Amino acid sequence: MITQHLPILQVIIPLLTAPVCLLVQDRRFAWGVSLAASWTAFLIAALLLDQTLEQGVISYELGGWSTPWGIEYRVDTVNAFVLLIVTAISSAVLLFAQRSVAREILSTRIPLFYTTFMLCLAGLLGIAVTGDVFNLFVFMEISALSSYTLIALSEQRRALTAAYQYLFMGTIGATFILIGIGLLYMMTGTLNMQDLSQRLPAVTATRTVETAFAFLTVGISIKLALVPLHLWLPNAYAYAPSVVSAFIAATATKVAFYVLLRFMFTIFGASFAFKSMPLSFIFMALALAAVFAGSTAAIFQDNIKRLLAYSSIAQIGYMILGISFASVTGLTAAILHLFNHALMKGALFLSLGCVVYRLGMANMEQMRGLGRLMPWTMAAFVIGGLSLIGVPLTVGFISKWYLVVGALERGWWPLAVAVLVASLLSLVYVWRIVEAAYFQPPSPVRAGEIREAPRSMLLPTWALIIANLYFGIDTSLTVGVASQAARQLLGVSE
Amino acid sequence: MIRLRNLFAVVMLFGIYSFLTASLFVTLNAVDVAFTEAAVGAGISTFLMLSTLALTVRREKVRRKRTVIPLLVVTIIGATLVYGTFDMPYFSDPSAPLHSHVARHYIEASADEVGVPNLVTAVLASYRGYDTLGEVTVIFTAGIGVLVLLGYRKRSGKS
Amino acid sequence: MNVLIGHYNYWIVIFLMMAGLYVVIAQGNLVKKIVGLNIFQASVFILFISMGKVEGGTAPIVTQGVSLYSNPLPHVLILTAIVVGVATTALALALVVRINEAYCSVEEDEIHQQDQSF
Amino acid sequence: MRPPIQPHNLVLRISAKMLIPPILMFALYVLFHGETGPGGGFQAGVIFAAAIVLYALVFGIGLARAVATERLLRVLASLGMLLYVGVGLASLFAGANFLDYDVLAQERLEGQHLGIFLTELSIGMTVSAVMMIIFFAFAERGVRR
Repeated sequence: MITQHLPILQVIIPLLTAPVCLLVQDRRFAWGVSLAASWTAFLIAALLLDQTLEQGVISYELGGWSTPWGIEYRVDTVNAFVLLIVTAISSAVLLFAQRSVAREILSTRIPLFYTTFMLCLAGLLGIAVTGDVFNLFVFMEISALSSYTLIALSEQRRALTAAYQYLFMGTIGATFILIGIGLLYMMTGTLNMQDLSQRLPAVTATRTVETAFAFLTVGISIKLALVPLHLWLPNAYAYAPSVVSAFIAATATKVAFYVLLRFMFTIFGASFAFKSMPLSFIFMALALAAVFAGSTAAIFQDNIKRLLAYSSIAQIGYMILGISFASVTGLTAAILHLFNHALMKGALFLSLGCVVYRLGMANMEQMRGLGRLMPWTMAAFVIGGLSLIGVPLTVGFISKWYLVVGALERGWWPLAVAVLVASLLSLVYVWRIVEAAYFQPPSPVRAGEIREAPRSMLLPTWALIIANLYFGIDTSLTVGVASQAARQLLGVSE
Repeated sequence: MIRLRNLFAVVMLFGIYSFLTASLFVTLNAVDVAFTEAAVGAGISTFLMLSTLALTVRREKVRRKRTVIPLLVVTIIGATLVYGTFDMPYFSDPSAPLHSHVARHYIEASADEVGVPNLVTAVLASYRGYDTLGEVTVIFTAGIGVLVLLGYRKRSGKS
Repeated sequence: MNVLIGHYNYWIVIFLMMAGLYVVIAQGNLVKKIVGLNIFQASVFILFISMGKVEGGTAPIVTQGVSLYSNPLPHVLILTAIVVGVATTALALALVVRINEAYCSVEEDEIHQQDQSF
Repeated sequence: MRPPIQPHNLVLRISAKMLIPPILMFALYVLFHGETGPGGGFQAGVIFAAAIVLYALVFGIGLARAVATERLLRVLASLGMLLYVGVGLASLFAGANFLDYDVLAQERLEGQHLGIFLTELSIGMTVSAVMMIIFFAFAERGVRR
């Protein structure tokens, strides 16, 4: 009986935790409850993925209203996969959070941190699971408002301006999405995604629908930090508390990417998006710009969190590149990279969190000699970095492999070359850190004081690193799910 | 408003704008929305902006600004939207598609299914009740956010 | 001519929307930007509400002897959107207060300068 | 924030005293009347908070804080959300989908009425509490400076 309610429980359990944390106002309790809720959500996501793989699409009618009248929750392979990665990251991050948060956030604010974190998680899950476009907007705003708050929780004053910049870009993006939703409603009279996809073909030739498509794409691109709308991202990631950077970097842009996939393929349909609109070309150009601009900017960063943030911009470029192929392989690569990049960035930001825990900040200067002082942390960072470059036996290799195959399938070999060249750029910025950590002596002042990070922080970091390696070797689960998801999105029968 | 340096006047003009919007909503038959817009736009938002001015500064500093690029961006976006209007159903046309599908069901069936005379309440609280839960959550989040940002100062100052 | 009469209200709304967006993009004062954002959003609300209007219809409250109502769905959506808007405004203003305390300024370029020199 | 108005300002004090009870009553009217006329939980919450804000402005924040304590407001805001989710979970336990009000009472329409009433109430609670939280946060920020 409970299994049929899984889609709603997925969102409600984290949502319920938020007011409970506020009521009790106890640090340890808030942490425990949040952790339990997050692990439960992870379990639910795994069950949902299993169900969708076996039975196909799950539909859940909220309030018992039949589909176009009420709000529907609709889970297929694509969003079940997204739910799984989001809950997995939040579970690892929360495990890490207890020690890290105590160091970086004022103790009186810690219960509020967990409240906000759970709201953010519920918002992201709500975006991923819903089948109604306006409901998507509402949950997008929940996750957005809570991310602004999470970033502003940091003690650095630049976090305030970063949150403010993010707030402005995010709100403009959300308003654009709202305009797009309004125009779609105007032409079809419905808000349900499934219903929209059936009613849209009758009116796709109209200029109003084209405008709606443009507004939705631009709005989501802001949330996704696609070049040239990425300006909010580096500061937001760099000045947020470490746990928040890890969580937001690994999930928020991924969910935004999912929203893009959903609108483009499920609602408008691939034929409209790529045949009536010159989207393939625009996306390819923007993706390449993102990959090269992001990687190049990353090379010149001194703040390591900022470096990783620019690298995230580049990675978003890879995902968009996958979409621009408009083929099953390309989409498989994009969805794979969504999952894999979440694993990499989660692990990398967590290991940086360990560094910040011991050293207070993470600039190039602090990294010197850390290879000997914090061997486990830096080993994790190096493996994560290798994965970012795309070395075989890591997840990064798998997604780049499919990307290259997708490009060659289309006969676009210069793109395949571009992907390889961009990997060299990421080698440069990862190497800079490795060099500082292993080949430079630590400054003698602190050599004695720095110890390895506590075990409760190393454990989740290494869990993600092991996932990076495991899914780099045994690809049956990820590739299987991703290719099935890609087929579902493109409407290709199996 | 763009040239105006006195921020107090800017905020008051915004309050008037909101109030006019609310009256416009009444003429468009959206009484519930008008009520809310009057309470929120002309009420809370304006009040909060005035409080912020009291806590920060009243006047904007004079400085040169680049205006060409923003103007260009805004013109392009506006032109796109105007382009989109040409295939829209005409204003207040009863046969437009948006009035015939889901909305018609609400008008025809809600008396039997929900039994509440105010259709807006019926849709808000029942048909789309889950959205409203989201709305409550958004407000709750904002409250937490303001608490995080502005609460706790005394204690943190001591520690 | 029909096009003009049928759509002029949307054009007015678009003009208002773009005026708000212009203030957000071009102005350097943080409070003014928030005002601009609110104008932008309020104008989007007008767009939604005006699409819900039905010629000869009344407010969507069921009464005896009336059969034509305005479309209630846009009203519901905008009620939610207004609440979302005020939540964002409150958070943005709280951020401005904190920024002013940290930087003693609410001008974007001054804050940027302080960050660079630091 | 400006300091509270001087205690000898008789006109303001008397008119505020006369105004606040009707405002509170009006908030309740708007809350319960949302089914038949314009209004509902959100508007009611805002009006209710406005009454308390008026009290705080005229009689001083300290006095208002004696009633609307930080703790109380937090509890109220959380309870509002919990009540809303609770209604949804109640229908879940009654064997229907989340937020399906039909099963909350014997009759279907009765259940709908009950569900709408409870959710409007929970919106009112959270909204009024959050509005007061925001007001006090801004106001006390000024006092402390």
